[in-house]
Amino acid sequence: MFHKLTARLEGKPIDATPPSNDRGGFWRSLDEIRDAEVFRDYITERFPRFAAHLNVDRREFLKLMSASLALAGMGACSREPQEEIVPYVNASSGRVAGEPRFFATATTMGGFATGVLVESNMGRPTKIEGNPTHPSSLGSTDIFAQASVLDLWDPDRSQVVTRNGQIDTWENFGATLQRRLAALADKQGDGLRILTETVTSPTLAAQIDQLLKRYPRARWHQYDAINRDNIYDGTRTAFGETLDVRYALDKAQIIVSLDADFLGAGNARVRSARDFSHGRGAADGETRPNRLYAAASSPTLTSAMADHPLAVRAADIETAARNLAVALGVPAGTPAEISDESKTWFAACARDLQANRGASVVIAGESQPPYVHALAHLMNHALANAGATVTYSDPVVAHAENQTTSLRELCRDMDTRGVDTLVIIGGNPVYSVPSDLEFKARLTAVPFVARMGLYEDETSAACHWHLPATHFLEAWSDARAYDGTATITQPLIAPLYGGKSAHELLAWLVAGTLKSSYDVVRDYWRPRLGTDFESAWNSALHEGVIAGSMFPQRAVALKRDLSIDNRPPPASTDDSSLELVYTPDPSLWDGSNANNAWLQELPRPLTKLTWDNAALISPQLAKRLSLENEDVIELRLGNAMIEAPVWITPAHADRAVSISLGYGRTRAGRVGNGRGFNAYALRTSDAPWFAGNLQVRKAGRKYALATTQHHHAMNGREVVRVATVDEFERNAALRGAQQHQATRAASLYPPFKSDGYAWGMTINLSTCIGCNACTIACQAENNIPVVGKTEVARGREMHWIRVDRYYEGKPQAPRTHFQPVPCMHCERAPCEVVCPVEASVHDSEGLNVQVYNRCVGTRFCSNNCPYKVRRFNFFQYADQHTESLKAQRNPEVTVRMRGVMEKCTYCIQRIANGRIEADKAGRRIRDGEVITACQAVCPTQAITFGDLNDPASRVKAVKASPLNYALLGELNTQPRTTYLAKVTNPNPDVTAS
Amino acid sequence: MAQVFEPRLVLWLKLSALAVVAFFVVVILIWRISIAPHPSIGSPVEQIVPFSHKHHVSDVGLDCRYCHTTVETSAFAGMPPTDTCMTCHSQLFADARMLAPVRKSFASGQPLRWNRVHDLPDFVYFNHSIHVAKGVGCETCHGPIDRMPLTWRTATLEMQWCLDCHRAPEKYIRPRDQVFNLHWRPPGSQLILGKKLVEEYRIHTSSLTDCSICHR
Amino acid sequence: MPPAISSTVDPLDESRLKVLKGAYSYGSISDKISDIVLTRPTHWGWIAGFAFCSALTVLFVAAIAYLFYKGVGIWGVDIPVAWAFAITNFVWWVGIGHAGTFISAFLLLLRQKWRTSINRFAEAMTIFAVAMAGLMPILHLGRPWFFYWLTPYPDIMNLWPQWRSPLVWDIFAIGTYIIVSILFWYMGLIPDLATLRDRAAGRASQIMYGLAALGWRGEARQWHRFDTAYLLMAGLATPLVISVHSVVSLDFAIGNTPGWHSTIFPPYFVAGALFSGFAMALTISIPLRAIFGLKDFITARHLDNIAKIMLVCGLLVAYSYGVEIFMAFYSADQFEEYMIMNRMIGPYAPIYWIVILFNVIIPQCLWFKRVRLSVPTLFALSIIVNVGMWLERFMIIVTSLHRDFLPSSWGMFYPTFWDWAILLGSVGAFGWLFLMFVRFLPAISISEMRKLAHDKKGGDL
Amino acid sequence: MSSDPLYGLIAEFGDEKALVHAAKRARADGYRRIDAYAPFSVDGLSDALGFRHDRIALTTLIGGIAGGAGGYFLQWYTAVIDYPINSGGRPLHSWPAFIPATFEMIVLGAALAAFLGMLILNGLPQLHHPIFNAPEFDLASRNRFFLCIECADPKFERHTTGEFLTNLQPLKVAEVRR
Repeated sequence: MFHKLTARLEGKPIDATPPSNDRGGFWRSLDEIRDAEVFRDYITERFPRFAAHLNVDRREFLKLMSASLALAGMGACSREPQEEIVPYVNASSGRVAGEPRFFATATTMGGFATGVLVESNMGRPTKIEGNPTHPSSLGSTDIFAQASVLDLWDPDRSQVVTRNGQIDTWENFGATLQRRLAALADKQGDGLRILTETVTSPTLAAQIDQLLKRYPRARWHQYDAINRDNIYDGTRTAFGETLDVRYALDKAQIIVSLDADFLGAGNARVRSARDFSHGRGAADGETRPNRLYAAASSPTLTSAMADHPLAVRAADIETAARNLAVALGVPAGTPAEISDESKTWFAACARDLQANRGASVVIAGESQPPYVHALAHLMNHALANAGATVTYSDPVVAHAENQTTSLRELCRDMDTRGVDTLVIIGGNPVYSVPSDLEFKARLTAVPFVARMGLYEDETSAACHWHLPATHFLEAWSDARAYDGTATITQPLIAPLYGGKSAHELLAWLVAGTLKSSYDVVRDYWRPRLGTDFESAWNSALHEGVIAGSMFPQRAVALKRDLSIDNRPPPASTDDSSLELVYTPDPSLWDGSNANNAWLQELPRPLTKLTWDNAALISPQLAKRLSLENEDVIELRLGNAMIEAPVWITPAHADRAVSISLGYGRTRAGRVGNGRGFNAYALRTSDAPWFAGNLQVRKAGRKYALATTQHHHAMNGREVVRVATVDEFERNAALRGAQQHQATRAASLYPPFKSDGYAWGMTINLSTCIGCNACTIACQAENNIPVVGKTEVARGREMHWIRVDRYYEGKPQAPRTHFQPVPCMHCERAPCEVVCPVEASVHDSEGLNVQVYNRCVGTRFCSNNCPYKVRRFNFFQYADQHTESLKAQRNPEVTVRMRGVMEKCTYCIQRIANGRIEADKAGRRIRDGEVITACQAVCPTQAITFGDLNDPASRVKAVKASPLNYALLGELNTQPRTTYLAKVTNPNPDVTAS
Repeated sequence: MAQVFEPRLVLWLKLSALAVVAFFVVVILIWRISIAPHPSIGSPVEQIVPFSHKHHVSDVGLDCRYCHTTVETSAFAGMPPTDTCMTCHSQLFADARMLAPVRKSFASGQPLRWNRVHDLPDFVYFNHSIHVAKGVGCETCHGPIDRMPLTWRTATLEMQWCLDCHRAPEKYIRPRDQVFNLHWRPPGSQLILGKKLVEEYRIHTSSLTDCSICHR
Repeated sequence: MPPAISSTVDPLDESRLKVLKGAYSYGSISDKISDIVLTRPTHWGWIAGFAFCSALTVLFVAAIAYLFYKGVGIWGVDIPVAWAFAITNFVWWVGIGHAGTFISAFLLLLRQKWRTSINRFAEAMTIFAVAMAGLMPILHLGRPWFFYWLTPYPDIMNLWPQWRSPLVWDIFAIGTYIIVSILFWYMGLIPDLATLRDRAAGRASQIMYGLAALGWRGEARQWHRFDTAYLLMAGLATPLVISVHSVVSLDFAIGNTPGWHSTIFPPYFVAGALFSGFAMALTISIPLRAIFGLKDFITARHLDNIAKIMLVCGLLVAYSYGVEIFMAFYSADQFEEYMIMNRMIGPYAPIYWIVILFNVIIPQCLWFKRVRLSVPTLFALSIIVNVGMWLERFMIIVTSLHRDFLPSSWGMFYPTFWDWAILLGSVGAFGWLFLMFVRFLPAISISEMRKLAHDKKGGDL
Repeated sequence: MSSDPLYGLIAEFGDEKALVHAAKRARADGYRRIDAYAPFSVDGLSDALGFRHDRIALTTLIGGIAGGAGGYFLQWYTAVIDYPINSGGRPLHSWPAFIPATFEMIVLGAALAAFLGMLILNGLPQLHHPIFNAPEFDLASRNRFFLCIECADPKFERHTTGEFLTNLQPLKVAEVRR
């Protein structure tokens, strides 16, 4: 495989690296770049079907109401046009035609890597899976990784070099840069500044170091709008050195989160979710689940999973932390008073922590000030958790300095004319830098600003040069995971739009010569991979990780002169004033995903909003200010003001308004432009995460928001079954019995015998964290179209697996439940009986199949589906015009036409391939051989899928659990998809009081 | 009172009625023919190079798999890359006019573009490898390919055509080692042999007519 | 000559309650009815109505064209409310159709003389209503051009309809219903067409009517076979009409949606069908008798009888409403209970209460003879019931669907312009067809009226 | 048609009683090829002509049976034999679900049989008929009643038959030419 792989990657035209003898190769002529010869050949060779329309088509991406004539849909009886077959020219690529292949690489967010395996269909990257050998993936991924493949094919990506907005060429840029570098060389690079995002790439860091060596007076700044400043400052406060902190959640029995969303955000999201769910486990109901206390201002995935959520203002978390610390005997001065409710919470929390020394953990959130982090470290030391559940290592980020400070300095120097050449690589500072730094205005003062980016965005507009960057699937690079483990990220396709990678640009800056990123990365690792470089390199590519590159644990000691108890308690913000909290957007993050339609349309885990952000407030506050959903309010902070619609959010801290970053983009692309409201306009560098004294005024307008769930209570229906551990242990048997008679109820009809396979699925509600990864993985796997805001607002979203979110209890402090709902594949499927044309029928393996080409669209099946999992193509939703988007699609799945019903198929294409392979080998499909997309992606492995006729299958074992129950089983639909009741582990003391 | 309908008028009416009926019959026939899924059965498909299976299989004696390399492993039988052609044609007929496109492709790296002979709708998923593995001969679907100077289709590829075999595979399947033999004839009764092979190759006839076997 | 039509008379004057007023000879009856078609100049009322209906028909056609071009997405339908206006219209129109068959077939079996003068146009009403109904399920398909896949025919896919689906039953029920209705209607027309043939002045119309009359001679044996066949057809049409709306009701009762899954639906729907059907019969006959001066043929007696039947059907419908509520709570099924409560106080509550007002409360005034004999009141009432019954179907379909089992997937339905266009358009098309009918075919059965006159000579009616 | 230009003699009456009376007389007198024409179905007229059994009912019965049997067979064959498909776990032969369509097919078959039976047995359509040559016959569909004795009748004799008809006091007697 290795030599095939490398051969494939070196042989033109897939090769992302021009041959080094080709001198002029780097600065290709404009024309070459424009109609990307390489790409054209490549496409023509690999997927002829769309070779015909290569002038990449700019028709509107979300143009859903296709203008195709109604009768154009007559697939069944209109004659197919003459189609072509186009073979390879040479077979050296070693690819088996028609068979997908997987390549290991890594996606990065905030600089940190998540290892992935990318599925390539005839050379087209179409789907991303987790890499089991990668520490921060363990085979799972998150929504961002899943969606990143869509960015690759985004027709809005920048495709040409521009100078002051005019199309220009790489040569001209090269020449210009030459001149400047010459000038810079004389003054040792004084005035040369590099601004990048957070960098963990060893190669890139090394390149920049070389640059700084060559130009000693140049400077390198890193900035991410959502960064780890507080974490690093926290360790500096506590230990006097910059450290990365790792949490072994699987070893922790008691987990306390101080506004930390380790499940939904942070540099180890996926891994933390996996570890947390291990502690949650409880598929059997034997092992006692861990207990999670989570204090949060704006509800997060983590606080939603908490046995004891506590909604407090971000500013009050410090007080809370102090109280907790004091209760644990950590000298934290005399904390301010807190509410009685909080008191009991902290008392119980402290008792639990004390009782679980060494098996508990206190985690402070990235948005909390260093002081809170320091407190957390102290508590973890006091509880002997340090070294057990909490470990430390050198910072994974290269030059982990305070990014905000660094940025301030850059701005200061801009004012003092200290900057004359600024190279911005990635990021989007003009959009995302705190408003008080007025980055855009300052930028104009800089004589020469070159910017390399994936999109021609707000920043590009303010720069002299824009250089198209490569997508991570287009170029060689490397990156480190949260624990320092390094991955070589290899390209799967030549740059679609003639982009260059940061490595190539820096190679040029350093040496002034062409060097392909492939060579750059190899040259960096050659001395570092031991004697037998090639095999080490190949195994690194194959495994997706570089063996032994993980950062070792560091023994750390608290600063001796550490004095936190004499720190004055924070000025107790008076109760009348409101607090504004900035949160990363669950889908758009810092805004870099704004043009990704999958993420835009993905319902936010808690609000279930799509296509917009909103000002989230608690029900109590809404009542006091007499606000309703969709009321537009003015948020005024100092003299900055933005407007945003209100969305009432249970479990939100009272007297606080939270709004997510990442919206209000103006140059994101056709998908992201002008959506939502830009919270950066209020954000300031000294209060990057929350600010007091927010003024709110009703604007007297309404702004329509598109949500996918209008009702949040279960109306006393047994939809999500929940029990505390104790309750469960009391009547486990009973529950088991109940549900068995529910699913196996008597029926008038003789059962259909299925001696072959009998596919079934279970979903564990105890471990489902509601992250939506399944939804978007399914979207990527099954060519599910995006319908746009108006259609979502009309209740026409297309997701095959949705995650229902229910609230239970008091609106201000409710319990939150998530329930993923795919097709139940009922054995007595109500949808099938009413279909007049046999489009919805059962197959002999118990699948409820939907035959698109037979469907006439009566929609009777949807009416008759109690679970409402069926989705209808009210219009021609699947984009028939944008060629690059066609290239993204999964060739194994039919692209649905207008007027047909569709729904979850249990990834029947994967089953079919598994069946065929097994049949050819003359054996049965092995358990775990067929993995559905949702199952594969799930960070907590809440989904189990397999053959119920296989006595040894995992799914059969799980279904034997007393927790197993059928949703709406009383309807005797006999679903193949069942749920494991949710088991929570609240502290009896708290629940009692 | 005068007759409203004189005999002549009646006759005329009857004739015109006939004419109307005839007209509609003709129109419907024309319509059916025009939308018939595959009017091109039996008529060779125009190709950039007049490739003759007859020559390469019957005369030269190439095995199907020499060019269609992935037929046993993949859904797609595989089309020979240009260099497969050139292995011979760099020597044989090295400068025949009709091979010009092949040489051009080899030189320029531009692939040859063949017109599809067998084209299934996009919502049908056919897998060569499993059919080969279960003893469906090339000839069974592709006809006497070794006697085709230019290639044409011999099967309608309509759903009922697929079902014909999926409902009763014993009518068609042959021993695995005879799959690529274009002249194989059952030694005795096909049905008896077929039934035996269905057993032997574990062909689950019960599930062969599931919609999900071909549609996804 | 017929006597002058006097409208100002004491409503309780018994003479107005005759089935056939005034002294008519076979000749005068024949002339009076056939002249409407053959010689009488077009009435301004007809022209006005025709212009109006034509406009609506154009809208209908436009709406359908746009629908085929864009897709059903132009309507307000969504998930969970995947059915709305189209199916509501369907059920409504089928229901309206029922009165015609009921009058012409069932009353014939009961030897009800008063049916004679209204059965012809009632049958026409049936045919046109069912035609509108038949269109709706096709329009509401996602891929309407494949509607024929619901019918059994040998195709290259070797596939057949899925016989357990009520929609397939619909195809057979509606198909049979429209065919039988047309046959029944046409059969009755044959002798009248002969009359028109023989009385037509122009050659063209002679030939047209002559062709349609199939050379009917009115020979005794022909009459004998005609009578037998007509009676048998009536015998067949009566159970048919019951079955049709029962099948329509099964479209819902077979489903498991709370509010649909109910055994009372067949009789409930049939009653509702007759209710709206007779209402429509009134809506049509009242202007008809005024415009074409047929008050001697369609007398207060007819209106009175129709009103009485409406009253009975209305009571049956009211009973069904009651049973629905009772069963919901008696079943102790939380979904059923919620469904009823949701209808009464949920987002669509106003519709529920309008339905109760229009279909249950207001029709109670039909107990009073004075109301039954006041033509304007009857007309207004018929309109109210028509609207009420349309809303009832909307209520059953939409308020059941929009909140079914899982609260997470509850939703709302809001009609769009195109929903309304299809509804009003179908009303226009229906009116258009009906106006064409009264213009070119005898709206009252001439031969049966002659028979009526003959019977009248025997004894008073 | 025979060479005889004469089809028969026709007598016109003013009301149905006279016609029925005349028909009885004619039949009593031994005439067999008699046709009586009326603008509506006159009770007893066909009896008077000795016509009792039309076979419409039988036809209808057969049509109904054929429709029903055919309908059920079609459903059973397609669902159980031709392409058995598991739909919602219901048995392939779901007879209760087959009943509605079967019933509709019964009605359809019967109705078609009744209608077509009526037409065919009545010899319709028959656009041209000698009787239409009779003077004032257009009134047969309005308010006049006709009795026609065809010359095909064995007992027909131009003179006596004419007298016989005149004796029935018709409004008038006339010849019907072919």
